[in-house]
Amino acid sequence: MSDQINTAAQPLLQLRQINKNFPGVKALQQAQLSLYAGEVHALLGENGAGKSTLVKVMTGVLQKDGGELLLGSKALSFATPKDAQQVGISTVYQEVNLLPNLSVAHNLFLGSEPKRFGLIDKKAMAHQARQLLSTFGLDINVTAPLSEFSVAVQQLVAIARGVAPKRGAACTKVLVLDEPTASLDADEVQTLFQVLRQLKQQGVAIVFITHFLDQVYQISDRITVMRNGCFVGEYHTASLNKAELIAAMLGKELCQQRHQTPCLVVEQSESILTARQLSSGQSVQQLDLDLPAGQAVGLAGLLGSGRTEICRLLFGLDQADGGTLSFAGKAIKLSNPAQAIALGIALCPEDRKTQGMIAALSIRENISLALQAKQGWWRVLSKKKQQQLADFYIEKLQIATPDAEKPIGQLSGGNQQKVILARWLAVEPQLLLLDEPTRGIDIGAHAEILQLIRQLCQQGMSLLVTSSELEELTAFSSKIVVMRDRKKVAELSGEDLNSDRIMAAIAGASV
Amino acid sequence: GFAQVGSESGWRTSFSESVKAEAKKRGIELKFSDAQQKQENQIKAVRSFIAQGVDAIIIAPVVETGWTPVLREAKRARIPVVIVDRNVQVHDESLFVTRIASDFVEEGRKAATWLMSQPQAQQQCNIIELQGTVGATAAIDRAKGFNEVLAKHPQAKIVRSQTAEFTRAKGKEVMESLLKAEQGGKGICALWAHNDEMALGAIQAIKEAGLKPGKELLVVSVDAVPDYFKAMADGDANATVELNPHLGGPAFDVIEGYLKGKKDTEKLIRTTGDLFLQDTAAAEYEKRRLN
Amino acid sequence: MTSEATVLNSTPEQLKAARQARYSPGQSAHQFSLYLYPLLALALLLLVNLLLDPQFFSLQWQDGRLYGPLIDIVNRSAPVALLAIGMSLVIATGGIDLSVGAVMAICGAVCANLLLLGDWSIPAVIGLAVLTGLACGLVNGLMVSYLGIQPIVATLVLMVAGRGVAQLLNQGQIVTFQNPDFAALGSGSFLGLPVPVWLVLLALLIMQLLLRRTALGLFIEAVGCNAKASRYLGIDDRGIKLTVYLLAGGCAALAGIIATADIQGSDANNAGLWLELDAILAVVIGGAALTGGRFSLPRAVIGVLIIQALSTTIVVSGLPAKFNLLIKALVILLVLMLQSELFRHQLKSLFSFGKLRGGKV
Amino acid sequence: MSRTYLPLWITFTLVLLMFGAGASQFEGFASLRVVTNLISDNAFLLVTALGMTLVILSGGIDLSVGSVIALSGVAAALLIGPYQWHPLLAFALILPCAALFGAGMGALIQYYQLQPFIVTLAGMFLARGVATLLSEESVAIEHPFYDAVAEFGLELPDGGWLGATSLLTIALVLLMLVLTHYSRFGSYVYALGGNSQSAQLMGVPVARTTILLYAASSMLAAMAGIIFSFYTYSGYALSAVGVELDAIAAVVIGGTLLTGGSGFIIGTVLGVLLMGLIQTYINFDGSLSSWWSKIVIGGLLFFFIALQKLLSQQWRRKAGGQA
Ligand SMILES: Nc1ncnc2c1ncn2[C@@H]1O[C@H](COP(=O)(O)OP(=O)(O)OP(=O)(O)O)[C@@H](O)[C@H]1O
Ligand SMILES: Nc1ncnc2c1ncn2[C@@H]1O[C@H](COP(=O)(O)OP(=O)(O)OP(=O)(O)O)[C@@H](O)[C@H]1O
Ligand SMILES: [Mg+2]
Ligand SMILES: [Mg+2]
Repeated sequence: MSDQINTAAQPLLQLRQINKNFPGVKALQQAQLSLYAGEVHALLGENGAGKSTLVKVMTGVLQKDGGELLLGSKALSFATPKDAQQVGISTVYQEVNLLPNLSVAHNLFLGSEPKRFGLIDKKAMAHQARQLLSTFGLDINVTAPLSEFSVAVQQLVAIARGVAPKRGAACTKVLVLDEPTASLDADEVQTLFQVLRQLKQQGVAIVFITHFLDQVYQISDRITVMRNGCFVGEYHTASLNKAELIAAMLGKELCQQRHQTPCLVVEQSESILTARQLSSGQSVQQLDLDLPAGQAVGLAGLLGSGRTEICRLLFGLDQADGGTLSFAGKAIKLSNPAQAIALGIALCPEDRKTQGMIAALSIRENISLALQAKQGWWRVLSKKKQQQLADFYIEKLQIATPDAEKPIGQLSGGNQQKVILARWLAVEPQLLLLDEPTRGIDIGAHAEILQLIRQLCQQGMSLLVTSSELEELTAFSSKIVVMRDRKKVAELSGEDLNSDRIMAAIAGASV
Repeated sequence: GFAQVGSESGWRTSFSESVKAEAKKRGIELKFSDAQQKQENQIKAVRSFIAQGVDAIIIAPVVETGWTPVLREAKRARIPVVIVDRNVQVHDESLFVTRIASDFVEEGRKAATWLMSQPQAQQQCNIIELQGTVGATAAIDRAKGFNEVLAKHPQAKIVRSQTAEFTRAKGKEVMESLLKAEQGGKGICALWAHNDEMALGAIQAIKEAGLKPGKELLVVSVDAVPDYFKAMADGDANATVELNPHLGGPAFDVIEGYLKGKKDTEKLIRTTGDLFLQDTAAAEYEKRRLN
Repeated sequence: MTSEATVLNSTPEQLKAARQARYSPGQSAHQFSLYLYPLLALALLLLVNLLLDPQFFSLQWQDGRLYGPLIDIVNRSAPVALLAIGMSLVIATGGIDLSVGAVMAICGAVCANLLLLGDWSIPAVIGLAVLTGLACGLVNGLMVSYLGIQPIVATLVLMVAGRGVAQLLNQGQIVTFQNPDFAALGSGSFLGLPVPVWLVLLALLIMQLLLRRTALGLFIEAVGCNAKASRYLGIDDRGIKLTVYLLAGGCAALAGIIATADIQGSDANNAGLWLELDAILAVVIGGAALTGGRFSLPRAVIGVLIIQALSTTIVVSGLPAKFNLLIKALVILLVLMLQSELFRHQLKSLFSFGKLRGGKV
Repeated sequence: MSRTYLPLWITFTLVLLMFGAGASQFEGFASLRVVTNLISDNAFLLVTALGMTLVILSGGIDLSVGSVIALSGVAAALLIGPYQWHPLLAFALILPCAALFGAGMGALIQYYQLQPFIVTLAGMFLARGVATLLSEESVAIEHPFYDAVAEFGLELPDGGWLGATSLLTIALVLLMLVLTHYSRFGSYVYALGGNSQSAQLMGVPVARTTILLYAASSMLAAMAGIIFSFYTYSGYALSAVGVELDAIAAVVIGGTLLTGGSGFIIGTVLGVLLMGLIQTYINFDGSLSSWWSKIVIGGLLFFFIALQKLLSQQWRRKAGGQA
């Protein structure tokens, strides 16, 4: 693999001795990165290591405080992202940074719309959009506003925009992907890799950030590891094994604890929540579901299979229009989240940016808010109590922050996710619905979270966990419900509980 | 159709009411429109009167300028127009039947003349002026008239002049500050306010500053609203120039005459009210309160 | 081509040390500068006044109360300060309330008419006026939170219609009354300070307790910052929105009472006219974002003081009235710019550049 | 019926409803004259609202428009009157100056990260302050050019008359329609309203767009001021007070979201027509006292907004059920 890259040649893009400070944080200290044409370069590190910041410095979103950026042998500096795009650096940022109010097609081509007589040709634009998306196996209504689609679809659209040919700019030389696969399924990931390989052939240098090490080994040629804002090392993928890589990232070895026993399996434990023939408009159809008390149940399925919808329904965000639902032995009807929370049901939503974070508030406030809301506005959690909660979870989940007063909006993506998760763990509900809880969380914290989930189960909490990562699901679930096309197609438990069986059930439709 | 300015003051409301009452008395069907102090609304109103085909239009204009196009339109539709209260500036006098206008400049003159005739004003006399809304015709013209007379009396001088936007609350607030800026009002001989409301507010401020309005400090203004008569009767204020709100009668007279064929009305009928002083105030207050 | 900068396996102590070297805690909250610049602007304005009138800072004891230009500024700020307190909350939820001026007028009209009827005790009159204000707030709140109408139009409706209602109550006249007890609410004094000032302090205290000693303030900020996420948290975002408009209505009622008591009459057309803009301005000068989120009542009150000090300065300055708006515009821009970090930076570099040159010469 | 255009159709229906109500009650209401009056009476408001739509679409707001109308009117009147300029020359000076003024506000908003509401509020004070400085008194305009323009127009049956200013307004509407919905600048405006940070990351020239946007709004307001001067043959520093609120209300009634990113030019046109109709209705009625007319205006406004809201919710629910 490694001899594909002509290491003697000059790097296409080089970042040297980059420094970047935020108030209270030295985000980058002497960070560096060199990119060659035609390689996939994985940029790895813990949450808060500074990966996204490096990317932002490289693409003109942030201005560096020190160091230099060389394109070929020319020192450059970009004042705006547009400048970077002009010289052929195309970027997909970590959070989906698109415009929810515009149509999918418009999002894809904003700034380089096809024109006729000097005016935007909407028909041609829609046509081109459909073509572009079909390379990603996506067949959606491109004239609908982007906000109507799930995070995963939005993520795909963002990627498609990243690889789309740009008008009026140099052709793409560098493609930067900041955690593009965080909310994608195995299938989409493969399609994405297909596209990346094609681009690589064309000589595009690709920066690829992820927390999935398997994907690193699948696609990347070289790896740069960062820790605490510093450069740790640059390696050929082929010559670095997984344990070494983890050690480089965390600065220590991680004792592998995966594939332990799931939550203590009390066979025939009573079910805390029972749904019978539950439906809601088009989104969930005739669902029968039993969630046993004190156990974790996994929810698997492809993109758009209706997993998120089930969670929304059980949390009172959508109203059921048929069927029955009972919780802790009593029949219930939910019409808003507050009711669900009062009963002891909590949902950690999938889209942290719009449904989770309260960006301007501090970590402390974000963590204690749900508990506070449950208690009611007049019984205030003392600041000391809030502080304790925050400190506990900052320590426990290794949230990278100077202190608990930092606004959550200024954290790195993975750390934001940890805060949101901490918020719901702090409530200690009877039933916790987690929709993609580990999106963008690094492997160190990942292990910690699985541990925590297991602990909670032991204390009697029930969980329903949605995840696109099957390994993770099998790690703690006592039962896995498989969804396809908004219907439950299988329920696996005991012996059947392994990735292969789940895959088979998910794929069932095409067989 | 009657296009009124709005209802920004008690005076204005009495004016509207008197026109309505007059119309009722004469059995005229009156379309009333309130422009909320905006000329554009007034023009719209006049144009919709034209569209409805009313027999005559009375306009109490917000400002003097800007009436040419719409008056032309009325003329084209052969609807006679009478301008009341404020003046209008148009080149072509045939656009309207007549103007029944108050003369703001004259009001200012009257107020000043009275003030200058007072014994206190014979020596050095420092005056505080509370202006109306910046840019309002009434404010500009009253100040003009007042200053005209003042120019002939070198011993008198306006030392402070600030707008209080024709309102009582502002009158009080501005007066409060001005008095402090003038060493607590020492050496001020008179207050000249562009309307009674401001004067009434200012009177309160003067009292709170520990001075005696009407005695240590003469108060003169324009409008003659009932509350001001009360203040005069109590000795807190000295004089006001009446602004006659009963313009409805003459306007209907002209219109009725015009519709009967009398086309040679004078183009300008001036109405300036009288100056009222403390002596008649109590009686006037009783009379006006009942109205 | 493989290079390594740091040792792979480090001890936990080393790891911790590396982290600590990167983070310096305590920097996240800089409350200090949030207060610094509004206060600085206020101080500057007062200084200008002192230059215009050397006796500006003088205070006298007269008729059992303090008396002087400074007291005037504080006293005159009272109605807008009350409005700004309510407006802060509304703005914190990302809304805006244009109707507060009209609500002032309505409540003033209610007071004046009740007093004219005679047989109403002062507390009853105040109580009814406040109820009226709350009712107006309720109307706004229902429109915004339950009908989902955009705040600016929802409150515009009451801004237009409310003044009509007030005039209807007064039949277009200025209703005056003689009631020294009620008038004392506007122009009386207590322990040396004007009653309106006490009212504002009281309102500020109660609100501050209500908002900061309970979680209400936090909920308001959460809703303003991200209403959807708040709903997912179990916060009743509609209820919160309704509450802030109610509170704003109540504050406007108090402001209306003060304004009415002050001139011993209710002027339906002019009471509170355009004061909503002053209140919004004050809240923003106090550093709040109109998109919602963090709020601070004390800072909003400082904003009000700045605006009032400015109007006093204009009156005292003796410049012709036609310059008023121009001066106001320029000062506001300056105050706003002072709060912009970039501008401060530019000022600083300009200053140091001057110093550098001065050093060379 | 497509869901994106639903609010437009509902507003359109409401406009027809209002017109129907007027026509059934008052004689002379259902005439072409009333319709053309509606356009010419509200021409300046409409032109202002067009600029306002652009600004609101971007997530901003422009409170200075009313004052800019007054300022440009006064400036035009002074240049044409005392200074004896030809009107066209005067306009050629005023429009770029207004654009510069708007660009200044845009630059403050963009570079110093100040809030549009406040910057434009200061702009409002500033423009009116300058206008009063130029002339406290209203200045009449007398010029053959004005008379010539007043004569120019389209004669329609039934007393209808589309004057030069109405035609200009219609042309401006069409221009803005194309600019907003079919030009790259228009997409950038929507992008800013959607999420300015994302827009920045997607390579939208945020600074340039913001500045252009406010420049356009001020320039349109100045244009409205000129139209207003044709309407009144004068310039007056106190004219057009509160027009900014009317314009905002019209834009919002037209279905544009104040948070930005969603709305249509046609919606604004309908919003202006609806507000104009309410006023015409009240003028035709003519029996309301000052205060009752305010209450009725507020009430009708509320009625229509609430109806619009309920209808679109109802529709959406039904559509959701069927899909
Ligand atoms: N706008 C900001 N203001 C203050 N601090 C910031 C800001 N953006 C990032 N930081 C800080 O800089 C550090 C690096 O963040 P960065 O987003 O680069 O991490 P990351 O490596 O991308 O992590 P993740 O894997 O979680 O995405 C973090 O400690 C974060 O809190
Ligand atoms: N491949 C797709 N094609 C068309 N629409 C899709 C697709 N994927 C998702 N959607 C849209 O996204 C909506 C959300 O689906 P939902 O979030 O329930 O799926 P999910 O099973 O949670 O999957 P994920 O969270 O991985 O997106 C669906 O209602 C659908 O309209
Ligand atoms: Mg990141
Ligand atoms: Mg999902």
